[in-house]
Amino acid sequence: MSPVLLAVAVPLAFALAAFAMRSERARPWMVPAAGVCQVPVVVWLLAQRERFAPADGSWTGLDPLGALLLGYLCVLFGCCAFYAPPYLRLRSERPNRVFCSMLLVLFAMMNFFAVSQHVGLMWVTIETTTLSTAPLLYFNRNRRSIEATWKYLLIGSVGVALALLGSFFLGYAALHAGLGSSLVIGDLVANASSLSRPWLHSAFVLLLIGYGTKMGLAPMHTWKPDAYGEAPGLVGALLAGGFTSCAFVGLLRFYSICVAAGDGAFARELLLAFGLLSMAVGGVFMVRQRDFKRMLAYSSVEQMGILVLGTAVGGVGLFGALLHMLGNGFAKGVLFLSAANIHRHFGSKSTDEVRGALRILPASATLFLLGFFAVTGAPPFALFLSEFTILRAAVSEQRFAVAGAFLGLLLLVFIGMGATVLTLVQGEPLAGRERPAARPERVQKLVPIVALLALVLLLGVWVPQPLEAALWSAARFVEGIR
Amino acid sequence: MTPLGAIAHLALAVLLPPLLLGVIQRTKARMAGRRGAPLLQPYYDLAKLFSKGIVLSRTTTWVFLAGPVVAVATASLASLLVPFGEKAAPVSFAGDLVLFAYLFGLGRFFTVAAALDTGSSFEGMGGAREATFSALAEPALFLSLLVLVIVRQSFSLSGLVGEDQSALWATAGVPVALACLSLFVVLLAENSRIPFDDPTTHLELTMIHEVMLLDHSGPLLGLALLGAAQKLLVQSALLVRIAVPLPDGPEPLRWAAFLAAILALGVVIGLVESTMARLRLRQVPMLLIAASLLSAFGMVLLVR
Amino acid sequence: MSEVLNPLLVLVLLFNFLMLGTSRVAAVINAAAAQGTLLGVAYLAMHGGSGVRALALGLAMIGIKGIAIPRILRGALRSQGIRREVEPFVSFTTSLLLGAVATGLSVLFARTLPLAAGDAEALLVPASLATVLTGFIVLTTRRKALTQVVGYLTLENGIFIFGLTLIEAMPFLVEAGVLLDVLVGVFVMGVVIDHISREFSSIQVDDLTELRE
Amino acid sequence: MAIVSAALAVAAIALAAVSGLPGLWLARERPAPDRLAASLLGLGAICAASAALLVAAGAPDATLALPWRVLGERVTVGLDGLSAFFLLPIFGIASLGSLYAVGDFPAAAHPRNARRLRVAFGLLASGVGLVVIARHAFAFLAGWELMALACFFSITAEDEREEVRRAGFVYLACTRASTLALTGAFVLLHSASHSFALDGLAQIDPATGRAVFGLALVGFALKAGAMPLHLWLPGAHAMAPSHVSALLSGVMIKVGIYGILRMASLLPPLAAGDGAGILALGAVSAVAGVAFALGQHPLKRLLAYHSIENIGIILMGVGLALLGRSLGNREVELLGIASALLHVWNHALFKALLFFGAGSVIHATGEGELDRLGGLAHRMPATALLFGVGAVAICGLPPLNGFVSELLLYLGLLHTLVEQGGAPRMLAGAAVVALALVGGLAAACFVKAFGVVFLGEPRSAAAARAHESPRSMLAPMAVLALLCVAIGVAPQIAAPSLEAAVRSFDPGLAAAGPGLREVAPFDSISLGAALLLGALAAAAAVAARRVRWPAPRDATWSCGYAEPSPRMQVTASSFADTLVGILRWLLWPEVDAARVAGPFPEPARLDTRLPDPVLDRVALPVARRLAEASTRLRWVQQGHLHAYVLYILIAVVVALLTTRGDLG
Repeated sequence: MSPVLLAVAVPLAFALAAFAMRSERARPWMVPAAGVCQVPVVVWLLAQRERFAPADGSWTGLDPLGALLLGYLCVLFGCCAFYAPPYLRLRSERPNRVFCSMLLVLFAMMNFFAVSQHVGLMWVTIETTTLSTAPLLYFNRNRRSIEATWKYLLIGSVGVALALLGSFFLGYAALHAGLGSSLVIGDLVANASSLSRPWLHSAFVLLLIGYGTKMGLAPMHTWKPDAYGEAPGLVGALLAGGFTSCAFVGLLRFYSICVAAGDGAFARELLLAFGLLSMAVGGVFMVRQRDFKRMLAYSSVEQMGILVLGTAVGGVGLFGALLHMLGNGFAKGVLFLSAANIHRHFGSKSTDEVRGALRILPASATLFLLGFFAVTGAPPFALFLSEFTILRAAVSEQRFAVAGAFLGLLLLVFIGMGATVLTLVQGEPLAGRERPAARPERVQKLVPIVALLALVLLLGVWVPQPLEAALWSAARFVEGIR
Repeated sequence: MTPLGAIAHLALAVLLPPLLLGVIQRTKARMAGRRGAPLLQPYYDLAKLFSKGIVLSRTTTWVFLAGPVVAVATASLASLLVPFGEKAAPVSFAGDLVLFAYLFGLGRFFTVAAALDTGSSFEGMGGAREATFSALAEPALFLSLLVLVIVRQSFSLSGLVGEDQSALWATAGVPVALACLSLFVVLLAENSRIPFDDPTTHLELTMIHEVMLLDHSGPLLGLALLGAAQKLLVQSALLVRIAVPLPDGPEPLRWAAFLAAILALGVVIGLVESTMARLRLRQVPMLLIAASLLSAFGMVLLVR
Repeated sequence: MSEVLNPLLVLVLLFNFLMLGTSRVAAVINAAAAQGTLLGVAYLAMHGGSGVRALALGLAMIGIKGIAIPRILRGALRSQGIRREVEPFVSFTTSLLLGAVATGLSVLFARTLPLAAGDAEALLVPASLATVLTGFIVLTTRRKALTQVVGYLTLENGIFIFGLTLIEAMPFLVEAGVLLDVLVGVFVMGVVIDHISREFSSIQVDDLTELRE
Repeated sequence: MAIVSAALAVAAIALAAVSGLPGLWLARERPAPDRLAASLLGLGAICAASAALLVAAGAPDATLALPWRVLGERVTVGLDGLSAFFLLPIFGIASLGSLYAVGDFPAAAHPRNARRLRVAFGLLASGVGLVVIARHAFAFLAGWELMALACFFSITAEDEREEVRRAGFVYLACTRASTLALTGAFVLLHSASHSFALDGLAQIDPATGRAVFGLALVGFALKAGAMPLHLWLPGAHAMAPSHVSALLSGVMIKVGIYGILRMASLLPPLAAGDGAGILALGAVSAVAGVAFALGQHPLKRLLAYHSIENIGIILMGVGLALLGRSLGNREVELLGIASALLHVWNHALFKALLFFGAGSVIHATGEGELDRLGGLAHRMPATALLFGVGAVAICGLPPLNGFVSELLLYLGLLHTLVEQGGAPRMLAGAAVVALALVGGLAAACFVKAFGVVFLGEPRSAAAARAHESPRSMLAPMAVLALLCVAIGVAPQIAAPSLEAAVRSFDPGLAAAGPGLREVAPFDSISLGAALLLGALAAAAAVAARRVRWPAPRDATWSCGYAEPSPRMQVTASSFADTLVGILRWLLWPEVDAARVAGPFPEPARLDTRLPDPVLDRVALPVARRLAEASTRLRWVQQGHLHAYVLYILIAVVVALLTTRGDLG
């Protein structure tokens, strides 16, 4: 058993403990407890990163991408987890056994994905992640949430099935080349140049679509607005921040095989097309969007577009994309959690009914607004830095049309999203909804959001040296510069 | 330019204007077959006004008083920028032509504001017309000055008037003629003469300048009228000095020639007023734009 | 090898068409179950002799795909009540035609992919792609939630056919994990369908369009 | 010495940034937090003024490396003549504005909005300050966005009003467009220079330089509000609280000018066509701005269009300077840059004064529509006098400050006309005419505004009940008015700052060629102003001697009409009617007029509106169309799971086909 699996075992143990626990009131505290206990483990693993680098043929290990993802997930979950107890206390009418344990399973599986080095193992973990999410989405137990769960399951399964086919194709590409039967990423990268091209290309297409479905790239994004719209805010934050990032990292691993095979250009064109399409779809569907949680979903679609676009541009752009992944995750956390506070108070997530949130929930609404500015890349938030970097890469690659389209789509997104967000937070509350928050808003429900916001801001003004090094080594790893 | 000369210049700028008005009125009377009032009648009128008391409207404020005061002050100062009989004006610097134009703008600002201060609909109407037409006259004025700037390569009024008018006419006769024509139109418009306005009409609805003075009385009315007459004189002087070459003789001869030319211009204005009808108000902008186009054409001729 | 495999694959293809042509939901489920069983058999035929693990996996495949999953689906069918027709958006003839076109395209596409020596003459790749496409056809043209699960199952079956080429590459644990995931996936779907039928009056996916723009 | 000045600037920015924060924890009802904010900003202004004075006195350019790295590069700020020149009005107007807010926008009267506004106002000032001292692309953009967002919150301080929210959103969209354009420019810059530092850029290749300048020009012109990129400006200025409007119009939009000047001075020399283009843009902006101002009825909206006009005048100066630089005509360059810079100050002074005056009127009457005001000079004499000073100044009339900068611009244009040939000459001629037209129209517009608001009889009950504003509002206005007079009478006091700014704009220009005081007739202007003041005093003395006080008072003579009513006065609409009619082809006014027919006509009313040419006629309709088009695309997401699966299938097939295409 590799020590890296400790990062999986800790949350899994907490999941079991939560499942076994009797007390409805104490159980939610298992979630932040797991988040806290995970920290030393991850710190230890990352500090000893060299030692745990994937050995030849090993199914698990910490490659630079995985290390980045593992650390990022730990921080994201660590912040979001503290939102669970106050949230579940408000929902005390509902048993939370399944919710808590599945939340922890989800976390465990995302960590598992981060340390997986085998194509098949990656597939299994991502599929398990999907399945463990289903009960979380269905937490509200109403018609809308069951519909969302169903669509999420089916579309996700179809996508994952395609990813499986792609994984098989990849294996066949190796087999065809007479490379034996290893499906370990490291081996595939090492032997990439002799992989069979037609199989590799088809495999990449299928993997892109499969993992792209999980990421929520257009046109495979259709589950996203439904799922994010109906999920509790906490789940939305973890899906939009964690789960999609896992899928993106998976995609990057396959992309690195393509690059190693000398077929980077082919993959880049595909990524570029999906990236621009996703940004456009996200932007267009945010225009006049009245449901603010669905709006967040489309924002996520657009952000995923930026991630693959940055990958497609390459070089510094990839660095930017990875930074963007972190920034987006934290910003989405801010948005989903503060949106959940607003949703909870108003009992609606439509701008037809929610107005003047700044007057009634000053703290949550301010955080929501700042989250909006962060996620749309206002300087000096982290997403500005990453978008700037991606743009820089596009310009230095002489792809001016891409850079222009990127800027134009960012404007579209800002205007589309801004209209909804401002309708929501500004103005007077509608008649009958002026009820102010009973007392100052609960601090427990604000602290995680503030922490996440601080992270987005911090990464924008100051990327710590180790993180910068980690981002660079991940970017170089993907592009095969060792 | 000695201080004494400047004072003399200023004195002329204050004292001469009524005479110019008298000349115009006399010309018009003669053309109409009347004997007309004495040449000095405007002086008598002013003297009478200055010795009267005033009645103020309850609506008015200090702005009402400022109107005539500013009009006289700005016109007097503007006169210092224009050479009369002397070779160069008492005050002259690069860009003084802008000051010249903007001084009248300042005067107009307060005249119109004083009109609005009364709250009377008629006076307000007159103010609106004054502001409208002078806004359109401004480009025409500048265009005609630009023609001269290009010819003379100088940015002051004294420089534009220059030393040697005959050379001016010889080198750029057509553009300068166009500019002078345009200046003449501007002069008529700025001073509310026929065909833009009839200073002697008695129908308030159609007036421009006079209607703004409906509520002024006594010394204030006198100041306002004096200011208007000064403006006419100063602008006439500029036109005269540009258009008419003064003899290259001793100082008194030049002054005499200047005075003669000014009075001749008064006659010309009188002739124009006698032979033309007042334009309909709607047609006034057309004429001003036409004047601008004349100068613009002159400028194109120069810089093409 | 291919003399055993090819007839099996032809059977698999036949079941595809059966699935597209039949009007009873139960028959569709049965076709998928039979397809799954065939896959297990094919697996055993190819690798059954290679060891205990392969044997166990082949049997598990038959057990899960041929028995367990169909049971779940039949249970769901029973709980839904009276309506047992497939209710497609397009006619059965069109479905069959689409299936034929999909099969043809699969053959064409498979030709462009170079094959390893051993698999060259087998129908493996075209059959796999055709089954995947059949799964898609069922998913996109059938109205009921339950039939859509069957479509997903067919999709998976197609992928497993391809997986037959890769037994050596796939570690046992992973293969087992994949299988288990499919089982759990279908189980969860069954649970969801159960809830849907409780929340909504009938299992018509058409009714599930409340979440829309 | 140098470090001191830069540190002072940083201190000013920090003080401004925190000025609103203490108020968050203090009681809402007390005036203390307002006063505290004003004091902190005042302290900031003192710091900024000392820094600017040091620079004007010859302190060398200072750069300060902050303990802050972005992507491995130290963030630096610096203070040179150009920065100091802009820093002074920024903090001056901001501190006066916060003092003004003590009276106009006290927390006690606006319990729900004042705290937020106080924070945003301080941040706005600090953001603007950061922009002008930033020497690193990232700090620049951070300041830029801080300014943009703080400004958004300042504009939407009274967000309970629908029109405020709408104006705020238009502003937000525009400012993001400008940020994105600037981002593009800085990205291009980085790809050429491989550094975020904003110096040593003169070596990059001229083609890239032009592209950078083009993109930056779009971003900066959007912020400056040059026609036709002004679409956010009228609404934002009209809807913001008055002291915010003053800061926006007086200071914030000038940052666009600062950016253009900074870029132009950093980049390799531009082509003559670029300068000419900016000159033309400025002329268009000036003429169109004043033309649209003529037809506006809300006072603050009218002032907003005048900001567009004045930005146009400033841009004409900037364009002239660039033209002069590329033509090698030092005098033209010097006059152009000096006029642009001085007009930046002047406009800050008189426009802030006017917005304060407008705010005072609105404070007193609750009414911002021209046609419902009138006669306020009786009840608000001080406001009337101070507004009058501002009105005369903005028209560029002597002896106030507006005249000085316009005169410099005229001189520069005349030099071009005389000394250059070809296209620049024609352009200069046209620009002179445009400037003259602008002067005439501005005078017409402001005599209208001043007259309709302060003179005559009150047109509404609200206007009749007006009261004079408190001293905390009048004092800032008085300071501004005095400065307007001071610069108008003695423009020499601005010369050291101007010279320092010119030095950092183009060191070569300052080193060789004529000095500012040789080219600009400051002494003659002083002489003219002194003579004018003397003449005014003399004429006033004559009038005072002749008039017997107290003069008898009676009703206005109304030509025999028996029952005049205030409603019979000339209104703003009727005053401007002829001019608007003449400019119909440009303005496209909307007129709702009932037909008056027959001997006994029904009561009829006339409404005229002047929709904004870009926002109301182009941007909003286009945006609406686009939004409708995008809602029409919603059919792809109608909840049908089958369709969703089909999309995936299509994606697979299309993507796979492209791979086949690859292989042939």
